[in-house]
Amino acid sequence: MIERKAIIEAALMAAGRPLALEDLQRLFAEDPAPPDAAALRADLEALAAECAGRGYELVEVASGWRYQVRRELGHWVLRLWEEKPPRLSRALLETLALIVYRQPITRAEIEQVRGVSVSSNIIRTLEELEWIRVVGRKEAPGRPALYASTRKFLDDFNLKSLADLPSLAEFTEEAEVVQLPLPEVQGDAERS
Amino acid sequence: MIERKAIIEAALMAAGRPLALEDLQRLFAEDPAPPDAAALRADLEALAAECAGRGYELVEVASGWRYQVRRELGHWVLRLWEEKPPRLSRALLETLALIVYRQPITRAEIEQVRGVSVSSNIIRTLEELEWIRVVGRKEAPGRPALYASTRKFLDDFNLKSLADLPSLAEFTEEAEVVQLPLPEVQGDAERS
Amino acid sequence: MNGPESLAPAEDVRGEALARVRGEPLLELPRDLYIPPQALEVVLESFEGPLDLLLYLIRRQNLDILDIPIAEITRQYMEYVELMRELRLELAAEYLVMAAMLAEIKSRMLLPRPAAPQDEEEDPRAELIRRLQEYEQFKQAAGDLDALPRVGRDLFPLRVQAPRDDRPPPRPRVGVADLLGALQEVLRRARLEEHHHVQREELSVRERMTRVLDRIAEAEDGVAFTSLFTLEEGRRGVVVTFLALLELLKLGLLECIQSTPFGPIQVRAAGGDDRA
Repeated sequence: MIERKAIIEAALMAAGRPLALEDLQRLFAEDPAPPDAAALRADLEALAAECAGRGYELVEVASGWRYQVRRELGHWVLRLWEEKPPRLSRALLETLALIVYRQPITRAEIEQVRGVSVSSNIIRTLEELEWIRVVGRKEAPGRPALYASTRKFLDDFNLKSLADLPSLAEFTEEAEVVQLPLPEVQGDAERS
Repeated sequence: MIERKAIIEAALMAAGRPLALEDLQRLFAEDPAPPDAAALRADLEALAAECAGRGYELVEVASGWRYQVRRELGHWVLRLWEEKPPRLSRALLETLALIVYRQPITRAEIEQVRGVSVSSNIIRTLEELEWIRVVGRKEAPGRPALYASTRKFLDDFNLKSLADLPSLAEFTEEAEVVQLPLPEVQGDAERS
Repeated sequence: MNGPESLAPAEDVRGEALARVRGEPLLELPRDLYIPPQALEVVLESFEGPLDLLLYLIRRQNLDILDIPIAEITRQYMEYVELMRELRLELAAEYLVMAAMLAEIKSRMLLPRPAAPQDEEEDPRAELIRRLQEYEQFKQAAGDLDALPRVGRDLFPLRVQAPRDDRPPPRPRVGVADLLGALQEVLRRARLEEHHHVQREELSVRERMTRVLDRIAEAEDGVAFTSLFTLEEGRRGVVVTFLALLELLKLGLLECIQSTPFGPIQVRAAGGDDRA
């Protein structure tokens, strides 16, 4: 003999959504003697009482009854979903670099240097990260937004001020300034 | 004091996927005294025992431990959903069987045994179900893909490993040339 | 369905008996091919190919797979193939290939055979039998797989509500070096793409070299590398300045100085104390 309470428990735990009393009644619709609302309610209360000391609890929410992780255990369970920090695309980094080094700058100006258009997504992501913000409008047709870096950007990049930013040349210094770009230039010239 | 067993129970019930011992260990990684595998295994066994008489059971499948509705109650829970689970076509099942029992196998090899071509749809469906995947390329003209079954296939069919698969039936004495994945087949295939 | 009895004894079964079923010689073929047309269509469409159809014909008559009456099975097989054609079912080419194979086996079996029957491999049916057995094995395996309890049909993993995740999303991990690398890449690309345009521009590299030298001459301690670029000139301007700087460095007219590790780079006129 299958216990009705076990069926209700199984249904609530597997449904993936809260179940109303009517949902539960529908489970037993084909029964010769389907349980009435009072009987179901009694089962639910019994099930809720059985949660004592367990990892889950049975609660009533707006759309019905639902099993959920016991509140005190929430932060333990959340460790299952430790998100990895997102990777940033090259396009995003290039856009950020231009905003940081050439601020204030319009989107059109970024596009001019990059040679490709800058997607709205990139601008939005940078704004959501709070690394850039609009600091004004350029006196030009369309009054385009001028972007600049934020204090949060400095914090996240471990900088005290923009003056702490290394220059481009410094980066190339590591690979010996003179050597790095020159051979390429010559190569190009020979080919053409 | 929060009981470790309750945390494990909550995590397993909310994870939405089977959890391996390593997943559970990671939950307690920041503990001053994290439980070792033996302790976790003991907890899991205790939890499995506590399922008696409840609407759910704790089982071990290929990727780890999973709470699921007790087998006998499955058809009750099925009533929660309007749509019935799709039937798998015979063509799909035969293709799956060949991949599972003969892996790694190419599509041409599957077609050879089945005597008909295998539609790309079937392969795609099996890949979308994440039951099969390409594990390599055969050193043959066209370098055809070699298919094998996945861990998700085992999970979804309630299996811990390929060794738990039902053994291939032998229909005659000649069938001994067919490679059987399991040794125990020989016994019940004895005839005359 | 294929019990031990169905393995026919080694005695002659090719005599007048068409086949032996459970040890009993079968003298007459079952005439049970008639199926109502609508049902027939369903049945025909349900075959998974020629091997499946052949197995069906053999199994439905309880024939021994090891000793198929080829002539009769071929006749029945062709009847089905014809029916499929009449019903305009999509007839896979494989069915016709099998028909040809059956016809070939049949004709080989009509050839006179040595008095003493030899090994199994002498039997023209051997390959067909092997394939039928292999196919039947996997047909069975497919059924066995389908009979296993399956998530979504028989098994329902629990989905107890997880707590809401209020944790802030993780920040991307990126450093100043990544930024600088990106900037360098932009400029490198700009240079490569625009190199051939430079000649057409008013801003020639030569002219820019002079201007850069002028600017550096004005400043005693040199100027910041980055300050040499004027964004208002656009991409081409940046490129031209960059090329001018490279030319000047190559010619040894300029040098780059970094006073502190990771400090800003200064560009100044060459010919200081460290040059001979």
